[in-house]
Amino acid sequence: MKFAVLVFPASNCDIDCYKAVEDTIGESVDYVFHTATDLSAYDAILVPGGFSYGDYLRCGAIAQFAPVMAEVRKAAEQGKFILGICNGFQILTEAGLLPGALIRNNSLKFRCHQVGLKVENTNTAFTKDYKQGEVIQIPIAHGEGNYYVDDETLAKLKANNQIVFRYADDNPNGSVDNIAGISNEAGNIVGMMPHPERAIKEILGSADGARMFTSVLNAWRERNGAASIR
Amino acid sequence: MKAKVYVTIKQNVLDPQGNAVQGALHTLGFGEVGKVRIGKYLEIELDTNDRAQAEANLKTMCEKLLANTVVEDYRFELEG
Amino acid sequence: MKAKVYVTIKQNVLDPQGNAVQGALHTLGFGEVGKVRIGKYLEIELDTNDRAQAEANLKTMCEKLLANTVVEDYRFELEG
Amino acid sequence: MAQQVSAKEPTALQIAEQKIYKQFGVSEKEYELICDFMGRQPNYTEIGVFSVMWSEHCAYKNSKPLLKRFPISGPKVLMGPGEGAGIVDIGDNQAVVFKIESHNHPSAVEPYQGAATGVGGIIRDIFSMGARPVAMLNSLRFGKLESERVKYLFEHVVSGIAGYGNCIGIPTVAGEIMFDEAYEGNPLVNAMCVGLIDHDKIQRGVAKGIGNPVFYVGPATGRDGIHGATFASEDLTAESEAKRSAVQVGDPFMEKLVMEATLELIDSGIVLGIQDMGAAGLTCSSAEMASKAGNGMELYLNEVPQREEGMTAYEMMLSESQERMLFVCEPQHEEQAKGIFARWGLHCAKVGKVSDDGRLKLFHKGELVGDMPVKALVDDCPIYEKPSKVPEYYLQNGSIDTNGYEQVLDLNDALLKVLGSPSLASKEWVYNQYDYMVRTETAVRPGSDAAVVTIRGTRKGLAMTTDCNGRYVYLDPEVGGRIAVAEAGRNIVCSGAEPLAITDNLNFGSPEKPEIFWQMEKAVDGMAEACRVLETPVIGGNVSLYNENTKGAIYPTPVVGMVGLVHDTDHITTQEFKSAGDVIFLLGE
Ligand SMILES: Nc1ncnc2c1ncn2[C@@H]1O[C@H](COP(=O)(O)OP(=O)(O)O)[C@@H](O)[C@H]1O
Repeated sequence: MKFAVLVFPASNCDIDCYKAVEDTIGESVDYVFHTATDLSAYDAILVPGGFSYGDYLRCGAIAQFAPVMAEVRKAAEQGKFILGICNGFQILTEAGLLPGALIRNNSLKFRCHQVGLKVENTNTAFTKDYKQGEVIQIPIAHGEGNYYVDDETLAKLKANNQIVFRYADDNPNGSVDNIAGISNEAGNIVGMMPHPERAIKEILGSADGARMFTSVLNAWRERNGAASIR
Repeated sequence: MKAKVYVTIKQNVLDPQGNAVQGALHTLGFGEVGKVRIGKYLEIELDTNDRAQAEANLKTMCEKLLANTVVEDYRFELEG
Repeated sequence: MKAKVYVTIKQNVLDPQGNAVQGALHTLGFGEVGKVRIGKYLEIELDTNDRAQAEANLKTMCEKLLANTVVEDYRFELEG
Repeated sequence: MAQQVSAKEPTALQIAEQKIYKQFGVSEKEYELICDFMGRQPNYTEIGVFSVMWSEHCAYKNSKPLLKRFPISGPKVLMGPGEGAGIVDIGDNQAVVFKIESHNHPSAVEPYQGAATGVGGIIRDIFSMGARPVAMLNSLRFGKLESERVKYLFEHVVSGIAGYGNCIGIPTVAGEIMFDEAYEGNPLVNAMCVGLIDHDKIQRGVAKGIGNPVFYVGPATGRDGIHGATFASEDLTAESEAKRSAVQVGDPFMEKLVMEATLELIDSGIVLGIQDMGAAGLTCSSAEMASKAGNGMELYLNEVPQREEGMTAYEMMLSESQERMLFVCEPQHEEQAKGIFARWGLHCAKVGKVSDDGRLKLFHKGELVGDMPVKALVDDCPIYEKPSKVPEYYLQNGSIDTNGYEQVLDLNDALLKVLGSPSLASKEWVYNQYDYMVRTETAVRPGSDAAVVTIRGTRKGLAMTTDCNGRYVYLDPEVGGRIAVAEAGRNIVCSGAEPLAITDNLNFGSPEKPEIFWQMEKAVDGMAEACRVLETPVIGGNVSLYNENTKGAIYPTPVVGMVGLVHDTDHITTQEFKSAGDVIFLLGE
């Protein structure tokens, strides 16, 4: 399986995503620059956290126009696996690949700490290896992670089972319905504010994020008829 | 030409910053302060004389980049 | 009454955000875009009928809280 | 336009006759010396350049004799004081690079930008050595948390540090904060950066090779942070108000790009010398790079990217616009270098060349507008041995009978008071605003003793801490200085690491006052002694003097930043009690 980690100007969790793929599933992974115009070689695309374009104007606003995003849209249509983490989630919503918007934390402060996340949907490519309703420990680090959708879209998200993660305890940013992560209707695209790539081994405080990577590998193997790992 | 663009948060979307400022103004003793909404104000210099084209382009700039229409409204004025 | 407050970055102070947006607009093909400056726009409801007092208070609000006068300028309009 | 502005600059003769140099902090004696070195009276640009090069900040003219008392070498020290940052060997061809720096005054004026640009500046010091920054620390002091102003400063300094560090993607892993009325009006904002480097990648700020081109990278130069003194005595007309130097604004997005591009450039092996433009921007970097190579430099100021119109030579040389670097390579590598920067969306401008005459020559609009001997600028600033005097308070304190204090009877109440004081209370509110996990190497987070950052591909880690209790240093500078180093050492050891070396930031009041100079002297002696005993040499640091307000000086606050090596991540130890029933020991008396 081949992973692409996108690199926008001032992405800064690109290295962490790269290391997480190496350390959890050991599959092949490349950095792909924002100027790239071909993603056909990749099975999964990770849109990492950071402050693309300084997060100026709005988080993810400028990144949505990078040349590579046209390829990301193509990949999305082809059903390839796409995970947007933190700034990556913001970029995917700005680009219209996921519904809603991320606005400023209601505390108006950047917040960095571990949170409990309830796994609401194990049917996505990235959450297969979790148990429904399980609470996992994953850190957040964001200033604008307050997920907003209007009531109508929220109802749709619920009806289609697109809410992937909810904050289990305190909601750290004021998001609608405690939402921490969502998927598209097909379940091949997931966006989330917490950072699973920061929770892949005990020395980092939690290893609960590792299963997002094993999940997508298994999803890919199922799709391609190979045996899954556990 | 010069454009002034106003990007405001939609009425039904929460504006935590506006609320915080309202609270702070009350603390400072300005009890008369009601709702506070905080948006963006952009001044953009445009090197063109074609007003109609400038308006059309500004609209595109706003829709595509300057405002996120999921949560924000925008309007603009052209001067000069 | 309603006040509209404009907070802008002082002329010779660097506006990294404005620069980034300028760059993005160029990339989007809007070559006519010159300097972009990004500031804040606030709408404040005021529960008072005393215009003079409202103006005086707004000035204080701006100086104390709404603008950082070391790097920002402000101006406001009163309506209603 | 430009002519008009420069026409307003006083002439060399006016500078001499009206003693205008005094506004730049240049004394009469120093002015005479400058004239001697120049062989004539300096013009406005030249006196400006001299004044910053001969300032305490660049020349350490009041502190150099003291800094000499520090032990600066050791078997593992690869680079001691003198470059952007010091370097210590950690084995396997790797080394750790670190330095601390203050941004006290800018933070008092504009706390968010002051703190942010302080962080940006120290990061540049690290990556301009060729090192990848891996962690940030800070040390903060504020007045009592009761006044609105202090709360404002505190809140905005913290968000400035967070804003810059979080964006650029370097984890802020440790720090310390104290509140005391001694810092009312004089907050201290010291930032430290730690980087990792391979031995063969170490860079120096040298302008090597006569005739080689000199390049400028980073955003355009504006009238940011130019010596405020210049305008202090001018009547504030609307025009002069508009020209007044602006507060420096940090752009972490830009710095991230400059950092990645610079590291890539260094990796390519074509850089001969590189230095960041920190305090006194173009002036300091060009003069120091030329001096270290024993060469001269010519700068063509028309080529300097400019953000504002009509900038004068003086303004360009003294601007402190952020995120800029200067480097030298051979002419045949110009295109390669430009290509690397272009990939990161950056422009790199050829602004000068290395010369053989030992002079810093400035050309603007086809004219030679400045011509100064490099050696005089960098090495010949007079060094002062200030008089020192034991302060009255110290003598009086010596005779206090501490047994005479009332005994504390209500221990519960006392404990609650201590725990409730802002200086001791949990700092979670602060560090939860810092991204301390990015890079996914943070093994020990803020809240324990020293932070620990692991080194990928090895079993090793780096432990780091900043410490100083200014009140102890005030009560007894020598003992307090020792305590600062010892506390840092204990923090490092308790986290499972072997202390390697320190960097320090000497924050004091005015050295013109003999009592303050005495504090400096004694504190340095105490620190130096502790460093010798712990075998942690001082590999770099910074000095911030004149931290005074109308009520007097701050507590003498020589902040110590120490780094230690964790030999095996299994040795990492954290502070908290682990499980009920474990035995508790007390070590020491
Ligand atoms: N308090 C100090 N302790 C040890 N070294 C110091 C101290 N202050 C300054 N130095 C060293 O003096 C050298 C000269 O500093 P310089 O490069 O001019 O300073 P800066 O980079 O702060 O402008 C630096 O290597 C610095 O580490």
